[in-house]
Amino acid sequence: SASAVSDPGVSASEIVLGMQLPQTGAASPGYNKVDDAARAYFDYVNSKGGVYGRNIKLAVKDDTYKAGLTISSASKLINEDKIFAFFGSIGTQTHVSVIKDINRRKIPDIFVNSGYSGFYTDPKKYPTTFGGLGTYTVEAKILGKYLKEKYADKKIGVLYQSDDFGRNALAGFATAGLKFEAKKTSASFVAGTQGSIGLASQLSQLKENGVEIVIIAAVSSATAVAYATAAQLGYKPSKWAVISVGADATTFQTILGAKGVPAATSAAMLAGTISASHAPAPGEADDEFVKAFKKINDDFNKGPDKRWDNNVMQGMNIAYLATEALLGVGKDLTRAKLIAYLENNGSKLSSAAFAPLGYSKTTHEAFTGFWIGQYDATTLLAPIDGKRVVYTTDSGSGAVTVSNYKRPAIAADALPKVA
Amino acid sequence: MTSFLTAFFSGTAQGAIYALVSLGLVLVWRGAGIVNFAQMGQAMFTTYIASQLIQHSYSYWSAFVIALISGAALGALVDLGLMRPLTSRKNSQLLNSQSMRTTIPVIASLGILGVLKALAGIFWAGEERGFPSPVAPNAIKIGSTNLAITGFDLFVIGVVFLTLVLTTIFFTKTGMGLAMRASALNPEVTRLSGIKVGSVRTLGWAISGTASSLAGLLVTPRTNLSPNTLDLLLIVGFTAAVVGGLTSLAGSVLGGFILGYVISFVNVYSAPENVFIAILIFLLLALFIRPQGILGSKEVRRV
Amino acid sequence: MLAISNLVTEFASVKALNGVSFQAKPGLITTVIGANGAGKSTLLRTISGLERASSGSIKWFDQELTHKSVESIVRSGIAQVPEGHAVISQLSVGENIELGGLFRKRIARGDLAIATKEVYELFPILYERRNEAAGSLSGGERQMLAISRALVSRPKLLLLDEPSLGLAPLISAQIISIVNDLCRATGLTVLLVEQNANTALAVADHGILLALGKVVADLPAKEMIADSSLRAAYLGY
Amino acid sequence: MSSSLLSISKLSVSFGGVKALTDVSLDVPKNSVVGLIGPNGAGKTTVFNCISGLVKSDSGTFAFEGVEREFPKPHELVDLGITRTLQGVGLFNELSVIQNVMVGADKNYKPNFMKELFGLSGKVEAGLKQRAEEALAWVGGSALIDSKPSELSYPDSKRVALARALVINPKLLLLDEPAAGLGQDDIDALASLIKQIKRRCSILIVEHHVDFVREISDTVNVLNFGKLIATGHYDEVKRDPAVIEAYLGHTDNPGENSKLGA
Amino acid sequence: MSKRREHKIIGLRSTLLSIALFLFFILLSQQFDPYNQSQLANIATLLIAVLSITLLTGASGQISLGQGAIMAVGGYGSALLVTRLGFSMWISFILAIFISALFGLFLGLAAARLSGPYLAGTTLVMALAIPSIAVRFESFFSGDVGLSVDYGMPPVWLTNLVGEISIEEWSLYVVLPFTAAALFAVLNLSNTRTGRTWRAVRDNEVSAALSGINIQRTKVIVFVCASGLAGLAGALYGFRGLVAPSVYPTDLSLTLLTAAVIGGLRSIGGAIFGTFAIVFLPDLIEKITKNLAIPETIGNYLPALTIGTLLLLTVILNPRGAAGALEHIRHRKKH
Ligand SMILES: Nc1ncnc2c1ncn2[C@@H]1O[C@H](COP(=O)(O)OP(=O)(O)OP(=O)(O)O)[C@@H](O)[C@H]1O
Ligand SMILES: Nc1ncnc2c1ncn2[C@@H]1O[C@H](COP(=O)(O)OP(=O)(O)OP(=O)(O)O)[C@@H](O)[C@H]1O
Ligand SMILES: [Mg+2]
Ligand SMILES: [Mg+2]
Repeated sequence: SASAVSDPGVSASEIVLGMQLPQTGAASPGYNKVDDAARAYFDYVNSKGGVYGRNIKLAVKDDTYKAGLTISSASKLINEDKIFAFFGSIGTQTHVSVIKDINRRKIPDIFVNSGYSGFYTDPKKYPTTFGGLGTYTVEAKILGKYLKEKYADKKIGVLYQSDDFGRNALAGFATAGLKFEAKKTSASFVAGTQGSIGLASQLSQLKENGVEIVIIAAVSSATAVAYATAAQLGYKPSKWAVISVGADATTFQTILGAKGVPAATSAAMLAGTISASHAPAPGEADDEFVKAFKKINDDFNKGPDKRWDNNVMQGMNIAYLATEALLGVGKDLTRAKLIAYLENNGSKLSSAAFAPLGYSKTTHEAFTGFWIGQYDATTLLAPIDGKRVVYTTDSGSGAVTVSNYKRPAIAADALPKVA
Repeated sequence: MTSFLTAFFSGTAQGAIYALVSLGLVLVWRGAGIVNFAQMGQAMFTTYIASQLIQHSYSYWSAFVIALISGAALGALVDLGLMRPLTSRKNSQLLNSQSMRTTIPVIASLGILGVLKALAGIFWAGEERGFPSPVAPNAIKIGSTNLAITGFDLFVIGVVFLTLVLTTIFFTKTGMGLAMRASALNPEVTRLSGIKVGSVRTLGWAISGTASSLAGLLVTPRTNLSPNTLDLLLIVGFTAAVVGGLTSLAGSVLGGFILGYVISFVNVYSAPENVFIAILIFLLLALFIRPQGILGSKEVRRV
Repeated sequence: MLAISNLVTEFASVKALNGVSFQAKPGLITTVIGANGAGKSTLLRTISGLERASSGSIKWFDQELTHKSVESIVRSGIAQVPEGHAVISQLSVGENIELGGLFRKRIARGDLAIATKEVYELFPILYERRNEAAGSLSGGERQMLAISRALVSRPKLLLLDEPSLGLAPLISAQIISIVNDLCRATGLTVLLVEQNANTALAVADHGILLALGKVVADLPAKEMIADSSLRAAYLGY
Repeated sequence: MSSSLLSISKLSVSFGGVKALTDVSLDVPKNSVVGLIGPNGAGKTTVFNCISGLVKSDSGTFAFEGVEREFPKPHELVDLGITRTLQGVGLFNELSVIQNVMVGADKNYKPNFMKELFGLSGKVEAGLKQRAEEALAWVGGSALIDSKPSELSYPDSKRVALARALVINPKLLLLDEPAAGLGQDDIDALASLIKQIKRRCSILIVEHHVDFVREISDTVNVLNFGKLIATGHYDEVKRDPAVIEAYLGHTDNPGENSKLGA
Repeated sequence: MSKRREHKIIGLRSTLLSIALFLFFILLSQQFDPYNQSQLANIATLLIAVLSITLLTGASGQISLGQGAIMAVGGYGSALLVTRLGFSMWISFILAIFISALFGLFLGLAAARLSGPYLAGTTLVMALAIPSIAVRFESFFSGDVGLSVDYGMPPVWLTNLVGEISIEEWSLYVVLPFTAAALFAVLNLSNTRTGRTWRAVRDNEVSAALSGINIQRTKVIVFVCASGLAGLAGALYGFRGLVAPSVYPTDLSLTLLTAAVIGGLRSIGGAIFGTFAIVFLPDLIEKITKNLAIPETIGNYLPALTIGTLLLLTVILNPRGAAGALEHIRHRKKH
């Protein structure tokens, strides 16, 4: 159609995507690797001829996790970088400041790196926004149900970081039927990056109240500090469970390593911890997606720190999905077509994830399933009892069921294929 | 163990850290007449230096000492590069009123903070780091119960009191201490007393730089290290200094522990979300009841 | 001997000292008089290094002072009582006095104690108030403190800038006579700036009359007292 | 009593252990110049500080124009019609001379924030400026209008401070050591100015230049160790043995013969 | 100079200057792409907040490291009025002035007793504490997610009048009248008795009191005025898209102060210059880093580094900022 030529960000040779994330500042550690990973994958795609001859270019803006800047830099991406779509933006607090404007301008806002379900469950409100993470609610429901059943006789508590991420997760656990009594079985704290005001006293409280199973809903660096602090206080819960965002083993070990904890000890500390994931663990060296992505990361990542971890994997995976979607729309790429494509065919897109995207006309949630694993002695998150069971549910009140989704294999050239 | 004891012990442990920070602030205030908002920036920067050394397999203690020395150097640098030109005659003529003369250094120290953070970001901020503690941070036990306080915390408390005693003796009992206070208060009269005001003030900055660096080294084991980690600490430390009395070293330590308890009790009996509001309310209350701080002395101003 | 030649000190646009030359003999009181703004304070401040001379030289015996730092000038035995109650208000009275002798602490601890005792005898009120903040003193008491601070350093050259400012007649007479005694007894050299020419000339051996940054008369004090035309021309009475 | 403008009685002040004033009573009649003298630390400035609310009195009464009231707060002084100059100079460094005096003149107009907000206060400004110019002219400072305080000579800045105090036509002027640091000719000029001012308002003055005090004051009060030891005309007081002992000293004191040439 | 100035035209002069500012922004915006138009709108918004610092710190000598928090008060005030009570955006902006001024009254009552570092620290704590209230009372203030508000679309009459305009341009048109009005008010206040009184208090409190100025009350009034301005700025700033804690972080307060200092704390022209500098400098640096192919890991920190360095250079070389330097040069020429 005529509008095809006029959409910004697409030319004969290029598709420009824009990403907003904290590259510097308090919230940046870890997340600042996602853009480099995604770019590495796009560069790989470009090296293979791009998408219908168009190279994918990723314009990145640092908003330091401050919404004031997010608003300005969104305008810059739109008006100066002339992006075709927003891609993989990170941060609930920041994204909320621009989501309305992006949608009003009908710009696709795809694979947002936030598990906040409010962005996705009402497509009428945000028609162009599509998730890139399983929602915190979905994960918490799945993990919560598992823990509730497995440890029915134990006192379960949660330690959550006092921000939107932590509180969302807490709400998810509540939906799953886990009941946390403030100060008895639940404790909030300010995340590690901001100085752990209160972490020690919160953990002591859990300890005093006899909490045996502790769920942590915090970023990885804070998780590491929480483990260390608990050890110092002589608090040894019989089980730790960590929500996926905070369960990156590499970060965990690096932080503790720098604190003088030998790798063997930190591995032992992590061992037995339960966590959930929608994708294979970065440590699953035999997984075909992990293998392929890792190689691309080694060859194409130009970031300062391309150490292979959850963040890198997530960046690669959404870049893979984006490439797939762009291929799916076809040569005649427009914003409207991309959105329509994602809504109609999104659930058929495949990636490293063991669960499909939940995209439909009624919801734009991303991965609807998680598998439960437990860290082994080598810091690998392995399926419990050796068999990967993927559970699925929604961000609402739907039940948690076992998924029968079978992940399609990756092509030999590690490029997505569309029918 | 009751919640009260938890709050008490973890308050003591946290308080020691705040005391250290606030002691550093008071040191510069008395030694140079400036509230140094860049202090935790200096601490962060030197802790990165230590961390870097440890990564390059230096021993903890050698990194520790080098960090303290670089803290001193950084403090001296701040004085030579910034505060000295700032208080130069030309500038003090431009800043005709007392309020401006106290305001501009505050702003300058914020500038330093910004620059240090940016530099640390450029050099090191790929990721957040952990930082080791010099003493095994294992909980103190009474019988078989663990208290909410570790051996490391006791170490920090020891360091705080040692620093307090040493600095108090230095300031009140030694000639150099007197010279330093005098230099901060009235450079001209001090110079006319034959004292090398410039070097004395630089020394003051170096000492406080060392104290800041010490604070950084002792705070980060409980959290992580990133360019922004210590921002909050400065604010708490400042509140502690004001509550205790900006002019009193002992007051600053007292203030630090009080703040530790305030924060810890709010945490235990209320919620972390309320901590900042509690700090603000507490600060305002303290200023209303005793504007010069608990141990601070009121300045006599005569006309 | 203090020998000043062709001294020029400039501020942004004014030459506060415009080629000042004179000599002050050791063991004598030389007084510098002149109207407000004549450059008297600037002269003393330039000698003690607080202001930078743009040209000319200041020699104390064979020692060139011109481009030395304030501290080293003070340490070579030159003390100044600056204009207007210069004390450190937040320090105690005792500390202010201690400060004055601090640089001698290592070399002459015993003498310092004696000197301190002497100034307390001179101004008993300061002894009474030694533990209180200097800022709580009255105007005149602060001036006494400023003078004490200079005296404990046992200077060889004392630069007094309007020491009688704000002092009651009795005290100001007392101070002048103390200074006089010190000169006679210890060979102290004094450069005394006074607003009140007659008071100053009455005790001084020698007088320097300054106007617009220049020396307009350099006479023995007695002759200057006698010369009423000079006074009429430069001091207005 | 009816002719008394300001009357202080039984004023006592102490700072910690120091008894700065004990039962000091003081009277300033209308259209007169009253001197307050005494040795250093006698409590003169403290009397001023009490009257102007900078120091809290322990006890004592304050009556102005026959009306007894509490000691005023500093900013209420002007409302009563009392202004004060400081022992230092105390000008507003970053305001020009005319603006300095305009600040002093403020009380002549009721503030109207809204008018100022909307830029409609031109008339008030013009009025303030005119008054300020008049006051400056009076003290002989018309040439200084656009200068900054830092550019002024010491006598000139004292002049401006005086203009700032005079601009509201006060009933009582408190002068703290106005002659300190001035040369003889400036002291003379000040003396004649004070004689002029006296026609419009009363003056309470603290000064160590005893000749100056003698020349201008109708009565003097002598303070010593916080107590009033003598009151009366200068020439009577100066013969009082207590005053001689405490303040003036015997015979040829330097202060007495400061005008050798005259 | 002051002799020549007719006092009757205080209002006229500030009216002309405000109109000039208005036209300057409009003309400039015509040269710009939508992004830079939104940056201009940003400048117009932040300028109001910087002017509040010019009043507070420049004129009255009180330092605030928490102007951003007061902006938050204005922002939340107006956003709540609009989202909860259905007020019109325009009225909510006006009311934001009063809400934050009221807040400034309370703040001022506490702050009037403080000075120098005490005030700086207390306002800094405030900068941290105020936004956390939003999280504390989540049900009312909507927590981290905040309140979504915006300028809406340009009204039809306007598009009929000037043709199709971008959302960015519309935001500039919304903000600009308020900026001009703020400038008008600030000019009026600083050139008349109120401003003089403030500066007198700043220069010498004792003398000011003896001139009949009630120091405490004056300081409170300054806080009220400055807070009103900051609150207005905060409301306008919030309507760019969101009112939430992360829109008004502690950094915002420091950025505003930086702008005021770089331009010159004492000068209104300086405030304008400083605001332009802090808004456009990062863009300029980004362009340079791109052209020089400086890696992102360094480039990302360069704006902060440059602005910090600029701040330091300003206070070292001329603590009166750009405006002070200009004055200095002019002064030299005269001599
Ligand atoms: N820091 C300064 N900056 C600019 N000009 C100055 C400075 N200090 C002094 N001056 C000028 O230098 C000249 C001489 O001043 P100085 O203080 O030496 O005079 P003085 O004789 O001591 O006067 P006084 O009797 O009032 O103390 C005056 O014109 C004065 O304005
Ligand atoms: N705030 C204060 N704290 C302690 N002592 C004080 C205070 N103010 C004044 N004094 C003491 O009270 C006494 C009277 O002081 P005051 O300033 O009134 O003296 P004065 O008569 O003005 O002397 P001078 O002529 O030297 O100015 C002095 O001994 C002084 O030290
Ligand atoms: Mg002089
Ligand atoms: Mg006095």
